[in-house]
Amino acid sequence: MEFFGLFNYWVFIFLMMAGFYLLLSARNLVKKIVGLNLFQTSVFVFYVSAGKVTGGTVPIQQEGITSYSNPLPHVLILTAIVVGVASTALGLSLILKIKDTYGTMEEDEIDSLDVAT
Amino acid sequence: MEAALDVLSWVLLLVGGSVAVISGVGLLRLPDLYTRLHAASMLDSLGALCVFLGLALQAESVAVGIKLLLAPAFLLLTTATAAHVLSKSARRAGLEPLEDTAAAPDAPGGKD
Amino acid sequence: MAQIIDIVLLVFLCTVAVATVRMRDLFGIAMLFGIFSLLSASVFVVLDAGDVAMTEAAVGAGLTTILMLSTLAATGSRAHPRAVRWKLPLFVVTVTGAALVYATTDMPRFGDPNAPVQTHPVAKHYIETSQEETGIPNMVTPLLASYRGFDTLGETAVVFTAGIGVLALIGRRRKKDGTPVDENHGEDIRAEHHAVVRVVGKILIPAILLYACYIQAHGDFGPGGGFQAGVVFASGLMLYLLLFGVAAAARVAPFAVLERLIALGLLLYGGIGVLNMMLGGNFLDYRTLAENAKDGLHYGIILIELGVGITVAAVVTTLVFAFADHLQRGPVHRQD
Amino acid sequence: MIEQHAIALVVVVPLLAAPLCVLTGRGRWAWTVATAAVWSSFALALHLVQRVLSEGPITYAMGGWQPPVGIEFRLDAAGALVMLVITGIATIVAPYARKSVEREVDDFRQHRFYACLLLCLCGLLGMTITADAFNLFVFLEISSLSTYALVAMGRDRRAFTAAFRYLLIGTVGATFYLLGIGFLYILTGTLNMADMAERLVQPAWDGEGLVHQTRTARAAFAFLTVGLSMKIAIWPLHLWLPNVYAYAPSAVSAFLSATATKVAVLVLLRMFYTVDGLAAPFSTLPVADTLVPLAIIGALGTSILAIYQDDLKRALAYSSVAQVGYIVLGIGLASTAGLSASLLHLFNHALMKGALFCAMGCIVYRVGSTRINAVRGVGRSMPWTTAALLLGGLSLIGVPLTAGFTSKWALVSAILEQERWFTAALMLVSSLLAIIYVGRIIGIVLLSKRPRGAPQVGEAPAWMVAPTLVLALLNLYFGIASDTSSELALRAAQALEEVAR
Repeated sequence: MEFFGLFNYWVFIFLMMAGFYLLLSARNLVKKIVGLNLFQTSVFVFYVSAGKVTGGTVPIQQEGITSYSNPLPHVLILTAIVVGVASTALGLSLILKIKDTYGTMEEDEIDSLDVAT
Repeated sequence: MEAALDVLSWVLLLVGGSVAVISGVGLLRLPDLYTRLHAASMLDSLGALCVFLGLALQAESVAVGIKLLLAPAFLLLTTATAAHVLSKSARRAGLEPLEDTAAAPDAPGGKD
Repeated sequence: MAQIIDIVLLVFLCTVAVATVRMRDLFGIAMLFGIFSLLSASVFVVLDAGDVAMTEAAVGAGLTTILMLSTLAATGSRAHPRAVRWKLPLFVVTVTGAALVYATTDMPRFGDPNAPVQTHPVAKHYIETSQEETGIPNMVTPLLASYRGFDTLGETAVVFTAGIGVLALIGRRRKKDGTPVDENHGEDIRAEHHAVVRVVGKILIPAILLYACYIQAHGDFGPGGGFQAGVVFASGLMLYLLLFGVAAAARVAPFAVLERLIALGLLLYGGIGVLNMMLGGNFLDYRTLAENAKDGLHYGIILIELGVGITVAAVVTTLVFAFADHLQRGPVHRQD
Repeated sequence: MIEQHAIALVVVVPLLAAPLCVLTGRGRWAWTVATAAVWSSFALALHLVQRVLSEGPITYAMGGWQPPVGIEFRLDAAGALVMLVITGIATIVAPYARKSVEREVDDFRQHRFYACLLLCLCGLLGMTITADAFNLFVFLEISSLSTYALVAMGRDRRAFTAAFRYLLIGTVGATFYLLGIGFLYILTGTLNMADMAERLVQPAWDGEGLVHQTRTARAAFAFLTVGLSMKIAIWPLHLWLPNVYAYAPSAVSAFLSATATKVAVLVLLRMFYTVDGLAAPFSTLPVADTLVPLAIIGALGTSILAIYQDDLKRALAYSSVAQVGYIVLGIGLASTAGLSASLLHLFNHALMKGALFCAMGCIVYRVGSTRINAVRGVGRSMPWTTAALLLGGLSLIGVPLTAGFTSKWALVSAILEQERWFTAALMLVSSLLAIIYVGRIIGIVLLSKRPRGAPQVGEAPAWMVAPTLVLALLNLYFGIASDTSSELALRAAQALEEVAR
């Protein structure tokens, strides 16, 4: 159990880093956005797992239940998820504009086009 | 009576579960999109239907039971329509159904 | 049992994450991200976070994937195959990951009931005292809407910004009746008019809208509330768009109306706060709304959830309509 | 009512004015709403600053829930200083934006532009005032998202790529911040900064040492620092900044360059001093040893880059990174003198960069670009703009009698106090570099001849020139009457350190 307690967090860290790697290594802008989302979603799972109590239940008042998981991380992550999708939407519409004006969404091609002008 | 219902519910749940697994296998093993759609839509709906019916028999109250019956009703409607639209657009995109499954380019386990 | 489910889900998550990193086809990546998001929604359920799971499923798996796919429909789905930069990214990722693992070694174990998160008086207050103060069984709702209502106001403002920002970026100049000035007929993106799809759509759309209202109202007792309801409501309108095309959808919900609704929802939320000030309380102190503090809280929460619902529904609809409109317009190679 | 709720209203007024702007649906009306909101926000801020300086910190419980259950607003002298800068600059930029935006942004987008500008202001103010670590994240995202949208409304297509890169880096920075806060929350169970600070010096959950000595706490502060450094644009995390400032609409460049990075600096200071009750990052993490070299390299490197830019706005943007280096340098000294010098420079830099970017906007209004070939010699026919450019430039170099001089002087004395001769020498070298790039800008705009065939231009409209000149003259005012600003900076530094004790 002791080991499992940290193991759970480590899996989330692995997921975060997979997303972060995709964000850093990809040259395609859509890929970067996907990487960013993977990264953020994993951070959210990490957060919520901090509020979990072994043997606790969903934080909805019911008779006969005394142990609830902490609802605060849930509320924070609700906010964070919505914020995340807001930035994704803006990012994707920027990609649309970039594709419109440059005709590509590959980072290095954009750079070479910028140097040319 | 109670025991009979319980047995029936368990039978439904098990059948539903196995059908879902078979549908998963089918999705992997069948050769092209059209055949796979059979596994993904028909078998999946059947599996889900069985599971939901089994759960409805276990429901504590009538309200929960009705909700559990509403879900498969919508599921039947949407899965079938989705499969219909999917195959239609695949056809429009120019994907031809396989005539001879034995000569499939991707034998089981191959690429899609 | 829960642990087995947990492990299975984590294995799935890791597989999908690795596949996403390795995949080249962008449509595939977007779909894999949708799956990843849906899997994490299941993890949220295992972690007892019903509201979060619902939001992640609706917003992460649903909306984000739709937006990605419609972007790809406009931009093409093939990433150029070329040498991948991996040295520096791998280095950065390894260092960051190592720092994170280092951080966890001194952390309370997963699920520890004696962790500071669980023992701090705030957690007790939210779990125990909130019942007496609000009488709402779902603890997430009063916490979201009242104790941390100011956060949620900020969150609504973020959603507002996204809606207005996207309109500012890819919105078009429109005439009074809502038709675009630079009429540019691209291919209509709707599915072919076909009896099956249309009939099923007509059955489903009212059901979806009704369900959205149910979620909106049900937030006090179970997972639900303005955000989830807004997204579900918008999904009904999205279905309409898919069936009948952008032009018809924009007649049902014109951009000008949507933009004003976005603003009205936020104004309703903030207006409640200002009203509270006028009634002698602090900003967003709903207890001033009625003689009985509990009733006041209840009214306040219902009203601000409504504001959130309006803004979110309008923004999500705007996002999807704007992306679809952009897609229909086709590539425009001009600098504006 | 206003007296009691002023601290909430200063944020709420721009927040609610933004949807009103959208409702008007027309650029001109939206401008009226925005200006009214910004000015009332400034009036409230002035009132608050006065109260903070005479009565001490003001607190406010959102929703009537006492912290740590609810969200708390808390304004101290440090917050007051930054709030004054933000609202003040916004007050000057608002009238400036009227003509500038008419020229640079499509008419059917203008009302959205003002809504985003108000939200940006609201987000920055919220970050300054809030005492809740997560609430800060929400405001950070409000200001960031509106900034992305604002930048992307620039006329050049490079505005889109600049905004996109900023979005990626900004979101990663915000997520790092979120992770840092998450660790602190896991360690303390609370999100209120003061409460966190109290719990960080208590024994850890497993009884081994104090909470702030745990590995988790150290990593938390490391993540907070890196995340916020991306927002502050500390070298080498500054790569997003030059293009963002260069290709954003003029009014946005002026507003952002004077405010955005400043607020991030304040947040970093809050994390170091308020949240960690003992200012422990300075002892448990090599913060000072990292920040000082990074600041110096950044100041030197980007000053050199500023000399070689062929776009004047970009040159100024690089200079901003260099100036941020000075601010960070003061923080890295970890002394009261360094901190107050840093805060003073934060204040003064807002004035000079505001004036310079406003002047650039006037040139853009007439010429349409700030590329060297386009602007050669325009200064002769734009006397007022050139005067503002000159004043701002002199202040940037740090010529006596300008605001820039007082803060650089304070910074050098703070460095010499610790007898870091080499650091001081390097700082002077980077000041010399500033003479070169400012001299080059003045030379191009004023001294060189307008090329044959280039269109002759007149002075920019009074709506733009007047605010520009006000900002430029403020540089002079705070250079001569430097006691006011130095006093304010000192009070702010003390307020930060007071909490830490």
